[in-house]
Amino acid sequence: MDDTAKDTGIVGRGNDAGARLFREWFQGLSHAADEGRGAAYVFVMGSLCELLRVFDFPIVFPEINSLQTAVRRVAHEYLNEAEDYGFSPDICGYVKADVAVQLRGGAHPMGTIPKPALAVCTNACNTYLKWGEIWERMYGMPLFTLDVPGSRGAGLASAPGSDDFELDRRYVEAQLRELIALCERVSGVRFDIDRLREHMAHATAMNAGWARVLELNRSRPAVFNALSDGTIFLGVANGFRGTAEGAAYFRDLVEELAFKAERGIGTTIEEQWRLIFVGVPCYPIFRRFTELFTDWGGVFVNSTYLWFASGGANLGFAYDLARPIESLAEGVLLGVRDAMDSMFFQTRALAGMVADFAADGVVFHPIKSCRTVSTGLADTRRALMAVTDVPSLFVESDLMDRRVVSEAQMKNRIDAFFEGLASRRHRAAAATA
Amino acid sequence: MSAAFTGRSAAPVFPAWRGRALDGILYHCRELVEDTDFPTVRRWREAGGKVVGHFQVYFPEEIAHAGGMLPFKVRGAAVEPTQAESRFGSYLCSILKTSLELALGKRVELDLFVTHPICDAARNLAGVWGRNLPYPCRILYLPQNPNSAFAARYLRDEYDRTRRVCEEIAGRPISDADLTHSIAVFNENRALLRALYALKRERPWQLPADDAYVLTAIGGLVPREEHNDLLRAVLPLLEARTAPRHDKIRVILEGAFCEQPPLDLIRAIARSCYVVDDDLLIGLRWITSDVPDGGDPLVSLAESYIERSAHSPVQHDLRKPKDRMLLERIERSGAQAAILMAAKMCEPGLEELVVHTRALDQRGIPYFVSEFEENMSSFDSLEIQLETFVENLLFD
Amino acid sequence: MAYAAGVDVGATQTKAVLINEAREIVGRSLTDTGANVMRAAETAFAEALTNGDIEEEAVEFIVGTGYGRYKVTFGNTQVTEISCHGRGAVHMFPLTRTVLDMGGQDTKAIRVQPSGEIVDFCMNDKCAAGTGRFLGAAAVALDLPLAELGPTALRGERAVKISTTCTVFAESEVLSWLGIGKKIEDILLGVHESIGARSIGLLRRVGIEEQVTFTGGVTKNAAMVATLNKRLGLSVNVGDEAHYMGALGAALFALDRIVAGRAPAHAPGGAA
Amino acid sequence: MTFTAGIDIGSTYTKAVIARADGVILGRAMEPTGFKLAAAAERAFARVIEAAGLARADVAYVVATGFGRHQTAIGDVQVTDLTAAARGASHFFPGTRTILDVGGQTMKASRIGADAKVQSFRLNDKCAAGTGAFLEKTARYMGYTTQEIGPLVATSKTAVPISGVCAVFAESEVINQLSEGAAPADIMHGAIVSLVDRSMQLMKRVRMEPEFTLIGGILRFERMSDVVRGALGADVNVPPGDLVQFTSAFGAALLGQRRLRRLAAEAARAAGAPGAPVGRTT
Repeated sequence: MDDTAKDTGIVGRGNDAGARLFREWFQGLSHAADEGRGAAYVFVMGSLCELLRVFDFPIVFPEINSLQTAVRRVAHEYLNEAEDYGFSPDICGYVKADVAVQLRGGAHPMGTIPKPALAVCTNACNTYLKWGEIWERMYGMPLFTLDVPGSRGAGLASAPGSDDFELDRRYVEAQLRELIALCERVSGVRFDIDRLREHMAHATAMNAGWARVLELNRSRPAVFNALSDGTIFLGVANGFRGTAEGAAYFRDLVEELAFKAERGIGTTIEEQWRLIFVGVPCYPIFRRFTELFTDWGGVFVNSTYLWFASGGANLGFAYDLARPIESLAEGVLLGVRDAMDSMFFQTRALAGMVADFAADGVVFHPIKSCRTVSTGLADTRRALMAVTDVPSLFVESDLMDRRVVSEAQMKNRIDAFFEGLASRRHRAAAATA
Repeated sequence: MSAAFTGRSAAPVFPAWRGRALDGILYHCRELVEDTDFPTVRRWREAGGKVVGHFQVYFPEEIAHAGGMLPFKVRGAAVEPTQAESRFGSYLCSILKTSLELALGKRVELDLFVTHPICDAARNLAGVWGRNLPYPCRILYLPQNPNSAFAARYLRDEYDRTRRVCEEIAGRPISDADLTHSIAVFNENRALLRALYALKRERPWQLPADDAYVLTAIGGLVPREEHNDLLRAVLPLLEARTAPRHDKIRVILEGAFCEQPPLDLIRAIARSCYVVDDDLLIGLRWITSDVPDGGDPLVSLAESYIERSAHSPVQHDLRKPKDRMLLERIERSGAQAAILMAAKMCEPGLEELVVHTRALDQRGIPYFVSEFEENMSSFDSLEIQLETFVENLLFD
Repeated sequence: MAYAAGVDVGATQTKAVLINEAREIVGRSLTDTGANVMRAAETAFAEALTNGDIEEEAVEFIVGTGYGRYKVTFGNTQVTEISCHGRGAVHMFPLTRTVLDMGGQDTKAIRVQPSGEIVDFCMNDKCAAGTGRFLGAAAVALDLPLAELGPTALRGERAVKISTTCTVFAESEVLSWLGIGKKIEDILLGVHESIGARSIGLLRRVGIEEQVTFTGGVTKNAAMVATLNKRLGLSVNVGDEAHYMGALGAALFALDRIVAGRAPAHAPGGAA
Repeated sequence: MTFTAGIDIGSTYTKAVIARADGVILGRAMEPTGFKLAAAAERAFARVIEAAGLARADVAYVVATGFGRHQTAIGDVQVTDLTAAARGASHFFPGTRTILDVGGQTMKASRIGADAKVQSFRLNDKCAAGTGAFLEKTARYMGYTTQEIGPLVATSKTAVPISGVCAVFAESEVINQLSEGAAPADIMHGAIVSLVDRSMQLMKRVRMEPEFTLIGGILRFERMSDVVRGALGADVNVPPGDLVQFTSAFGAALLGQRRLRRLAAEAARAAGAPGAPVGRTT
């Protein structure tokens, strides 16, 4: 790195600012919990923060709380507590960690989590509904399900403006109006359409920023590691969606990454292999999991995780503030549908990603906890291998439960994958020499 | 046999039971339900008929039937998923793999496959199936927000999309008249199934759980008219059946809404308990009373799905809290205890166990919990649990 | 004349192989791993040298592999046993696309490209059921030598259904069948069928593509080969080097590095 | 005075007990089960009659239980060892609410009511990792017999972690620990700790409550109850001496006595005793 980059302190700013914003966010939640304020529990696939912030609800992402217990290596305590309560070892680890947080009155490694006044989920993941049912029984609070119809088959996403798209959009819009009435009742705050426009504007800016950040990683070497750094950017994209800080964070992040791209500044290691990640990171050994790849010079340049777990923000959709509710319905429908498509019908999209990012290999990481993401991966890989000859690795573990994360077995397979990449590169070099 | 079928001879695909005594009928039904080559579907195709495969739990079969096609209930099977295994990862339920195996292994040939957003695994099946089989594969998005005032309107449009796909496959239009006729056939079927379950509730010694299961399951394998003929013939024979009444406890079986327990397991349970109600193949009995006549048949079907339907772990409806629905099923059937089951690796099923066990603990209703898998062959651990459970209720 | 060496330190046995530049095996050895893994590797390497009558200095590159590969301190680098079994199997049988390795304590299923590159891999790492250990436990229960198991099982007609999956319970189940008068041949056939079923379960996870090569210590058991052939509906390749496949693969990788070392200097994609 | 017998045909040993109506044990007998279950039951039954100084005809009711309960002709009725153990344990310790039974090949945890009825239970029988066999295997890998486990573990200071995921994998773990210089006593102690951790998990699944009663062959290893006491942070009842292995057989005999009382009551009612309460209709 040349000196000017170091003085302006621009490189690495996104990671530091991200960590700071996160700490502030959890402090805010602890504050709300102390004051006994009821929060809105939302999910990354269709969080509707743009709308819920209009009613001043503190926003809680139970998925992010759960993954933090794994990153801080205490998830097993929470999982055991939920399994003693009656939950099976074979269900989603995120749900069980949250059950333990609720049983502990909100106690969490990063602070205190306020109780839910209401929960809003989409059908992007069916476990969201079962999860919401647990809070319904625990607190008697309302669970609102926003039903967002996905593509009825591979390549059958109806185009905006078509009759079928309009029928689905009108269904989503009708539900959003019912949600607004519910939020007014629960929060006691009157709906203010101008505040909605304000949050939607910030969300539009963030969507554009998020799309640009992903695009900038096409540069060689990649400017950020989609697995380790990408997960930090993703946390801010969800937690601060629809806020001024969120929009500003992504303006700065685009500036930093463009700066690095222009100067050929890469990630913390010397890039040998450009990899695509499909699945969810292995949070119980988060840092070590990334090292298993960077030890071989492997850098993740993009990931479907940054598509679906951002609720489709990668589309860079811009809201039409002249018709806020109709446009919000369209944006949520397109975003959540894209998130589902990037899990169920992803072969073409993956082949495109491999070409656009000049990837040397694809790593499939299905996880025990999440059937939404993992069920189709083995077959997607088979289909991808039929259309491209890009090498791929298939290694299973979990996003929460250390009992199914066998580092030794994973290292064995990851090493064998890189040994294959190296011998393939030798043969290619020998062929041209 | 009504005229709704085009290009298909009127010969029944499952004649074996006709004209036999009760035991003969039950024998042939059991043979068909356990036959993993699905001969009735093959006979239907050989006669020129088209087959619409629909995955568990509920599917508006009237729409496919109105197009002269056979709605075939895809509910897995006791087969080794030799080819399907490599299409899936490790931590998944068995019904997903064995269902795909039926198609990959050519045991069943479909013209259309439809799955539903009942759980995260099933939604992926349309993608996996579509990448492996040449015919169209669709997800029918049943509403996950049935409490919205707009839900019935939305579902009517979704059913219209399904009608359009079925018209393409059937190669002929599906009129409202065709739909109205099919609704009448299925209304009769549901009424006959309600009568079967009433007998199981009042005089369980005359209709053990495994016999009731077999008579119900035939519905997913044959044209619904043939199933009606079978039930109309067998119900009077069951009413007149003389069977000794044993000192057994009355139980409900909850948790077999999607992956089905092996028939031997249902038989083992029937040996020591009277199963007076259950959610086995609940999709065939999802609509609990007649779909009303008149008006737009698709609106009637959509409203019936939302307003006149049973419950399951995979439908979230604020009017059907899961603990209350279980307690109501126990009270309605006069059961003394519950057998709570969940298929291995079934997320919604395993989560429901927590709600159910805590609700029954509060009420002091005895229960026992067991996980099952459709390919289970040895039941010794389950037998120990079942005997212990029954002994502790019988021994004072 | 330069030589390359591969040392495969397995959970129960350690194998060493020396090859010449024509990729022919010129020296081999097999010893029990026992408690001291490092010493087992050194002994195996030394015995392979004497077996091939080759000077240690003539060996230009040594690759360690297997469960104890990091304990092969005298080696130049390590390669996973997955890559080695894949490479070795494709070298012995070039049309290999799927490899089933049944070792002392684990069973591995590997799918390979024609180049020997690994496509997919799966292993029973949670439980020792359906591995060579199951056969060992049955042998102890019937107090038969290991080599007798195969021939005895081949004489079986109606296999007894072995329900237990855990190796520890295998002994008591075998005895209880004996107790109610079942023939040893039928019991052993049942044991082989139970192991065959579980191993094929692993193979199906990676997808079975012909030709299938069977490697590892259990390949010497003719009944195991027959059971696999019957269930797979094809005949698996079994070479007399099957027990040394891992070590052979490692030696082939070692030879690559010797050849690459001599080629014009361009740094191949470096392993760490 | 009516006498009843309980026969517990276990996977390794068959135990028989004869009890009087007041719950006093008249005789006990134990035979290795071997692989002829019916014969083992016959031998144990004959020896316990002799030990009680009775004749076959004196025994009014016999209850068979355990792994082989259906393989023997002796026995008016069969009950599972969960049901039998509950009766035996709550007879020895009426405050019992949670029972942990670790046998040769299975581990069972059950929660019982004040009436000694089993309310919920969990079994772990597919894998040897949580059984007596796991300890025996671990001892055998280090060259010790089962009997030497007790004295060996007594010398241990700290337990060496043994994952206990699989009894067979335990061998390579033991070899690893030995090669890194761990003492056999500490390794054995580690195996017991890993087994106890597994039993804790099982007991939590049945929502355990005090008092805790430990039964089954595993109690032959004295250190076992101390480690469970430590893990639970609560006191543990263990039937005295070798009675710990007879709990299920004794419970079966007690069930026989209850059955005889009920049959007698029903007979009295049938003989027209007015006003006698009608048995609970099922």
